[in-house]
Amino acid sequence: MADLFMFLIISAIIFSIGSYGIITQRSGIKILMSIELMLNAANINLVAFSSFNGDASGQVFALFSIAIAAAEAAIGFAILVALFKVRDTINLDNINILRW
Amino acid sequence: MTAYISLMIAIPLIGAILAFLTKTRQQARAVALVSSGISLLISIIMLSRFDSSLAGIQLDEIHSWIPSLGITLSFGVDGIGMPLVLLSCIVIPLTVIFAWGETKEPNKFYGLILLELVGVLGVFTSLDFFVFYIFWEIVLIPMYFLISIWGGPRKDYAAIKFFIYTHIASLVMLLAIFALYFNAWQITRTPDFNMFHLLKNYSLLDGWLITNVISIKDAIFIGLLFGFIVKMPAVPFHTWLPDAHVEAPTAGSVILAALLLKMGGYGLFRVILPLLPFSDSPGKMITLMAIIGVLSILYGTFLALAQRDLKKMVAYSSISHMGYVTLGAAALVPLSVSGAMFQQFSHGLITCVLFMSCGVIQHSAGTRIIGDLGGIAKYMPKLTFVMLAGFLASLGLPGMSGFIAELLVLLNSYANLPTFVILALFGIVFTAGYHLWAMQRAVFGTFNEKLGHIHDGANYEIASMAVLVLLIIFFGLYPNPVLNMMTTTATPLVRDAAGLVGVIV
Amino acid sequence: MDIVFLIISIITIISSIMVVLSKKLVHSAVYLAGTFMGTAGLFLLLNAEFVAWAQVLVYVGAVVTLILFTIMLTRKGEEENAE
Amino acid sequence: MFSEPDSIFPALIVLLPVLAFVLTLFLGKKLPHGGAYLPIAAIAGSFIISLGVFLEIYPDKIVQQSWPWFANMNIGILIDPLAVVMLMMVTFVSLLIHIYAVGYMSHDPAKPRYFAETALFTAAMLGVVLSDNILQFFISWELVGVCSFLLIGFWYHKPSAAAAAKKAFLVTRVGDVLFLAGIVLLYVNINEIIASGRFSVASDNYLLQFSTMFEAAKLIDPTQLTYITLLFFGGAIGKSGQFPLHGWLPDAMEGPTTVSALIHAATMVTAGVYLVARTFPMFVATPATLGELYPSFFPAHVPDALLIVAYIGGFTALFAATMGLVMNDIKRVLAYSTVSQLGYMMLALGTAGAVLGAKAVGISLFHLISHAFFKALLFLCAGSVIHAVGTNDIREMGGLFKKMKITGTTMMIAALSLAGIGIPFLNIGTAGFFSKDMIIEGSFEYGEKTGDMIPYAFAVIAALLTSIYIFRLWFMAFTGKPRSERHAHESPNVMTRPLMILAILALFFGFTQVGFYGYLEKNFELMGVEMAGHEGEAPEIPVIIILLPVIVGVLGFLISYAIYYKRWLDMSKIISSSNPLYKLLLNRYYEPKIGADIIGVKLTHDVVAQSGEFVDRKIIDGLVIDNIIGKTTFSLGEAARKLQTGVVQNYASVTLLGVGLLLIVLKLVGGI
Amino acid sequence: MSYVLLAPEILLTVLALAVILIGLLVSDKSKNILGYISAAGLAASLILTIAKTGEGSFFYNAIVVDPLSQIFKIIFLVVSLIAVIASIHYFKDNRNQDEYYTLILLATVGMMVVASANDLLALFVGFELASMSTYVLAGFEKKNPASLEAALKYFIIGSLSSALMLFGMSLVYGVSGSTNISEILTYFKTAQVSGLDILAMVFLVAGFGFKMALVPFHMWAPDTYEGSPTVVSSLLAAGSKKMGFVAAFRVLVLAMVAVRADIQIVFAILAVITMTYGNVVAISQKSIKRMLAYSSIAQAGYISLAFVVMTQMSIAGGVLLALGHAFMKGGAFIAVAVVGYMVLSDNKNTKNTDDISNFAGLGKRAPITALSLFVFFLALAGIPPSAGFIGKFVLFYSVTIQAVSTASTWLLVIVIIAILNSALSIYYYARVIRYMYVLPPVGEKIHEPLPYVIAMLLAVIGTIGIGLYPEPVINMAMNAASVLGV
Repeated sequence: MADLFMFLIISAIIFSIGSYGIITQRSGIKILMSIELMLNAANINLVAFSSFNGDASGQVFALFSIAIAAAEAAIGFAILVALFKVRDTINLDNINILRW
Repeated sequence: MTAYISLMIAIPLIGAILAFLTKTRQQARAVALVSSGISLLISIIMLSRFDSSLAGIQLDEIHSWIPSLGITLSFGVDGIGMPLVLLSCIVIPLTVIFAWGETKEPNKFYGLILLELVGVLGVFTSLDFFVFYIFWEIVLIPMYFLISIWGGPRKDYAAIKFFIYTHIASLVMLLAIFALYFNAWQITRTPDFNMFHLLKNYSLLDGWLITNVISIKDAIFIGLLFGFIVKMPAVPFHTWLPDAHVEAPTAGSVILAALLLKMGGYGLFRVILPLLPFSDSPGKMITLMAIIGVLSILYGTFLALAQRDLKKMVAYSSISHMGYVTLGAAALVPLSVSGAMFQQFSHGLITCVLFMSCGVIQHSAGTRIIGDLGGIAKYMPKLTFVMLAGFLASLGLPGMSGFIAELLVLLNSYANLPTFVILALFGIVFTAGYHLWAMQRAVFGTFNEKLGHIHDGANYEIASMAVLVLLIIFFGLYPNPVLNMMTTTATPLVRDAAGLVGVIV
Repeated sequence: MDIVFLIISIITIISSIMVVLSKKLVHSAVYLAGTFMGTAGLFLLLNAEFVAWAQVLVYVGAVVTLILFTIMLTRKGEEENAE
Repeated sequence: MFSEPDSIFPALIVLLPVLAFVLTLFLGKKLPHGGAYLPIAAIAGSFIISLGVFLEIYPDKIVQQSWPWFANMNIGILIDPLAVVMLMMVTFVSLLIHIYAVGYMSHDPAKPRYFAETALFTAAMLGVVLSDNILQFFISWELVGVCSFLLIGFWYHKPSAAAAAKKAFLVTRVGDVLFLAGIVLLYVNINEIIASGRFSVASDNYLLQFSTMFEAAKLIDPTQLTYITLLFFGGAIGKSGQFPLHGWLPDAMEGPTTVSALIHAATMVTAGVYLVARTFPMFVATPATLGELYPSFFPAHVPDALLIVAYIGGFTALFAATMGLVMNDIKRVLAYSTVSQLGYMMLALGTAGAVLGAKAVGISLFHLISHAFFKALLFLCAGSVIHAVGTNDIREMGGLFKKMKITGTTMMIAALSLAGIGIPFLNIGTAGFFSKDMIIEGSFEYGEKTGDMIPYAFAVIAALLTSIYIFRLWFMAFTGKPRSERHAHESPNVMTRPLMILAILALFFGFTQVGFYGYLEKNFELMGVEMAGHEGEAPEIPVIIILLPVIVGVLGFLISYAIYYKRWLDMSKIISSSNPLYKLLLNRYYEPKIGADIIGVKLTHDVVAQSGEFVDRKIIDGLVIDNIIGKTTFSLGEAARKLQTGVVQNYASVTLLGVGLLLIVLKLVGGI
Repeated sequence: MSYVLLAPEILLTVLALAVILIGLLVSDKSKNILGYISAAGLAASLILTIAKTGEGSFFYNAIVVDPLSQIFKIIFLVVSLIAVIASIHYFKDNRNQDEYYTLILLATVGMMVVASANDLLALFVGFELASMSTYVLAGFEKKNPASLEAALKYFIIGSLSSALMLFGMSLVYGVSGSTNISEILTYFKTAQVSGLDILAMVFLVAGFGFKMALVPFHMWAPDTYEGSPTVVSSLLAAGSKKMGFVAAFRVLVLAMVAVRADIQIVFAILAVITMTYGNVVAISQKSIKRMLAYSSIAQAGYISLAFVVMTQMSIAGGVLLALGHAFMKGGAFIAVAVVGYMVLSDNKNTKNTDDISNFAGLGKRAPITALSLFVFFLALAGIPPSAGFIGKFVLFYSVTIQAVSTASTWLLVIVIIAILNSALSIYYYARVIRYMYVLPPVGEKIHEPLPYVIAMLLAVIGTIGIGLYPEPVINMAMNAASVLGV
């Protein structure tokens, strides 16, 4: 079995990809997906630590976070849909009436 | 325990609230006059109860407030505070009378004036540093409004500049207060904001803030000094003053010059002088103060000479006159210090007359630019009379209170600060110069027909000015009622500084 | 075991890269599902079976479906891209 | 009655006119003649009290009263011979001038103000005279200055009057500041010798009393004493219009003529001389270092202060007389004459003081008083003339003697007195004859003893010029053809009576001289001050020296007679051509230009004050506060505001960038 | 272990569910009653919180009740109460009031959980509960693009921060082997510091910094405060922001212990940049809500000074300022809401209800609002006697004495910067005050709706009351700070 470090590396990579996605993407949906990636990376960490530490609380934490991430996704997409109804776009480059 | 002071502060506060709530001008000004009059009455009673031969705090009272920080509502007066209390209580009713004809939002106007009275009385009587600071800050707000509602064309700029400038100074002072408080706490391990306790423990401080550059003691000292001299104001931290004065309404200018500036001087006597002997480099600090004082005297004088606006000229003259306060305080001789205190009192009275004159002229002639006026004495004889008296008092005419103050400062400072006194003497001629020059061009000479029909000041205006002139003359001939208590207080104040004469540069 | 770990992790990483890089939203959604599945695999490797099941159920079953719906709801005309 | 220690009368001398001032000011409008009788009555009262005091204390008593005032100052009254003589002169002359003014000012609507101010003016001068300490002296002295400001600017609607008033106040103020500096220095020195235990005073309150000062003067560091006395003298220079602060005095003619009379004769200008006389023991006590240091320039053994007093006085006497020669304004001529005569008084104090000691005070004071009489007379006559012809310019007068016999006669008497005409050896002559003669003799004696004849030369030449200008004036005004359209007439009685009284005094006052000198010589002894008297016998004074003053006086008369009456010499050629000397004199040595325009306006206002204004408004306020601090903050705000682009990806970028930066900072700081 | 100590939370949770149930039952028109019910519930909860004594820990030490949690719960409840009272009028015609009040109550519960959390899990859950409720609340005006945009930005940056925070928590868990904060603290006290710890701390700082709106994690705040319904802005700025602080107090104090390195300098930099940025940018704002947002950022900068010196006094100061800020900022937003209402009643189609020009002559048009706003602004500027002054006083005081006692120049520099900032802030507050009292009014006097008035008066009483009699709250804050054991 691979050691803890490998899991941490994978998690870090996914976390970075998610960050990259948030910065570069224009579609609201893709940004949300990127956020999901980041949360997922954190979950990998939690479970990996839990497993290597032999402590169950990390897994519990991960479960909670999965649930919360799902709820968050629901809210996010709901906001996107609502916004789309009003603005007719989900391209975030154009959603900037609030600035300065 | 007597509660004169809290009563004296509370009544104008109640008056202010009532004034805000009144609907008509008549009610508002009546409330203002009555409540400030009661304060005046109380201050006179206090004066009669006050024993001029005792140096300590008298008529003190104490109420607990925030025990966890060691803050109490403690009030009391001594020779430093009592004259200024009296001055405040004299000036405010007269200002109310002077502004009897105010028509623009009179309820707010009189309310704010009463609030100013509350603020300055608090400053002059608080014995707790925290409370002192609170009153010190409260004073700013009504003045901000007085300038920005009733002010001239650039009132916004002036009001905000006044507010921010002096607020920064107060905050720096606050830092120094913190350090003092902390120091006292380290020694006694009990929280205590009592002013005298904090000041007493100053000498026990030790250490460097920036090694070999500035010690903690000096840093605290400079912080406090900064807080006070900005308020006074002293060159080079004076630039808020001309703007504020020029834009402020007459009543605002009067209060600003007569009372608010005095807060800075009060701080010098109350806080700076007890600390001075114990700072790490008293010689340097004294020199610093003396330089600031003389610089203010001369700079204010020359700048006044350059002004075309009568009111601005008077504003700069305030800077110049307040320079004597700094100089006298720096000299650390009982009589020079009491001279400086008396200068505060006297300038408070004199400057009122000057600003009121500017106000009457502005109101009547529609301009204050000296060059645009001319010969108004012809139509404003009553004003000319009191204004001339005020100007003469301001230039230090014997027989008027300003002379006694300046004389005491000059005579007694020379022993310790000879160079500075000689420099200050130079200013006297020019002081006379700008006063007379302004009078000559604005009031005397041929009447400028462009001014159209002008009329003399209203009776209530002239009356309040006349009362001030009488007071100026009274205290000029018989200064003892306030001077004695000042001298009594000043003597122990500088006792610690006796050994410093040698280190003064 | 190491090989399995390697394969799963490579799948996970590549799908996550494709989530960001692919042009079409639907493709991204599918790749996202792939990432989640891969993660679930990693969880299994870590002996966290329950978390792995939850991951599959919640993420693949709920979140990705939600995304697909959203894509559908916010589609403009015939274009699939929100570009 | 008057001189008891607790008598109220001495104080009344001052208080009566003060009371009159207040009453006249507020009630004057309702009273006839603008309330003129109030000050007249008050001053008459003062005069009577002064006279009473004099009679009681003569010959060897003084009155001293003192009360503590504020801090360590006292307020007090000192009436010694010096003071009582001054008191009588001031009250008397002032009284006459007040009476005269009832007529002179009868048409002026602002009479109450006038009489109130003159009453205060007199009171202030009496305060100067009565003071028993230098501070009170200074205070009264300043009040005198203010009153002169008010009175010179009485017709304030005239720009020239307002300007002259200001100039008078400011120029004398320069002297006042020196005086004040002297007081400061004195105060410090007295405190120092008290602190060092070498000196003690009965009470702190008596620190600045004259008697204390005189005692302390012996203990004060001599150099310091020289500074102190010279600073005092600086005050006297300002007040008495000595060179170089003489410029205000001729300009001060803008006020009503009665005011000029008051200022120039009885009060104000004499205060300077009185100051030097009052503090004379200190002047005498100064060391003679100048003579030691620069033996080739200065005579030996003359106290420095006295030397300088003598030279300034002598030079002023001559210098002012030259300008008096060419002035066309009748009052200006008299003004320069005043400056010149004050120079004589100073000269007397300096020269005679150096050789005769305390007697010099008598000599100077005698001239002061006789001058008061004839100069007041001259001014009142001038006022009468101006009243009659409505102009000040003597070129527009002429032939007035026929119409104004009384004025003409009295003015001639005054002129004779001013020129010092009299008969030597017989001791018959005008007041000026005696007084001036003593001064010139004194300066000769000084020259004899010290070998320094320059002051004497000043005095003699000035005497000649004095005679020329005053008779020029008289001839131009009263003789020749009338050059004015206006019908002149003699003034009313209320004006001519004072003229006659003054004329009598100008004629006969001189005969009191013997008693006068004797009385005043003892002045300082009575105060317990020992002064070195003059040593040895007075040198034999050659006949020619005794005759010389009269000779030059007569010579001057003859020159004027020749030029201005007989017109043997046509002056118009000289004056019309661009004679540089004439121009220089007419322009008053360019003193107004240099003093007022260049120093007063250009340098002080335009250069120093305006550059200060520039620094204040543009640099401190504009550049530092508004631009650097204010504008920078605003533009920073605007710039930072633009960072908020509204695009959420940027926000995310910033957030992540922040995380990265934090890591880097921690790496750098924490070293982890 | 008496669950009575958790009564306030339980009450609110039950109430939240009850509200949505009642909402189903009543007609659209009478949904207003829900506001009153919620307000009553919040008030009751507040009373319970204040009244209850004793401390305790629950759920395997995941939730604790101690003075620190107490004072922050009070803050959250007060802010919610104010917001709810104001909402009674603000949302009086909204058909979805049931959801609105439920969300607000849940958000409050979430914040309270954060205040009590002694476990990273509880902290995270509470955080997310509050965040998600407020995401929705921010976008509650579904027809208003600005509101939705605000919600979206809030959501995206919020989720990003959650991810960062979660990642950080996972690392903390990884190195310490526990999610319980007390245990983590014990671990860190002994363990060697590793690079992973630093990483974890930075992620946590980023996560909390988002809520606190510290620069550079603040970018969402101005947009969100501006776009959201004003009462929600009030909740966000005054309430949910403090959630970041309480979390930071609980966790980052630990971080300081953990890293032992000069993480203070990081906070010093953040604090200085934050306050300066907030104040400087606030100067040039035309929208009052945006200005208040930046002023919030600046206040966050001041409060962060507490982390810089980490003494009991400084944390007490931070808590006091947080408490004061809750009143002042909450009240200020409500006042802005009144102005919005006023402007809309002038003209239905006005877009910029919060433009500064609308405040002209407010002193005449809406005297109570103007006076309240005046009080709030002066308090925000730190003018005595007010809660803002007391907070700043204690805070600056603590930094100064630290500077003096350690002879630390840079601390002094920081406090001087703070002071200059404080003075600078007067500029923009005074600008609004000038509009209110100096400029002439542009319309008629309006009738100020009672709910707003009550809400504002509550805030005014809090602001001035603390200023006049700060003794009890200072004691509370000192107790709260003592919990952290610094």
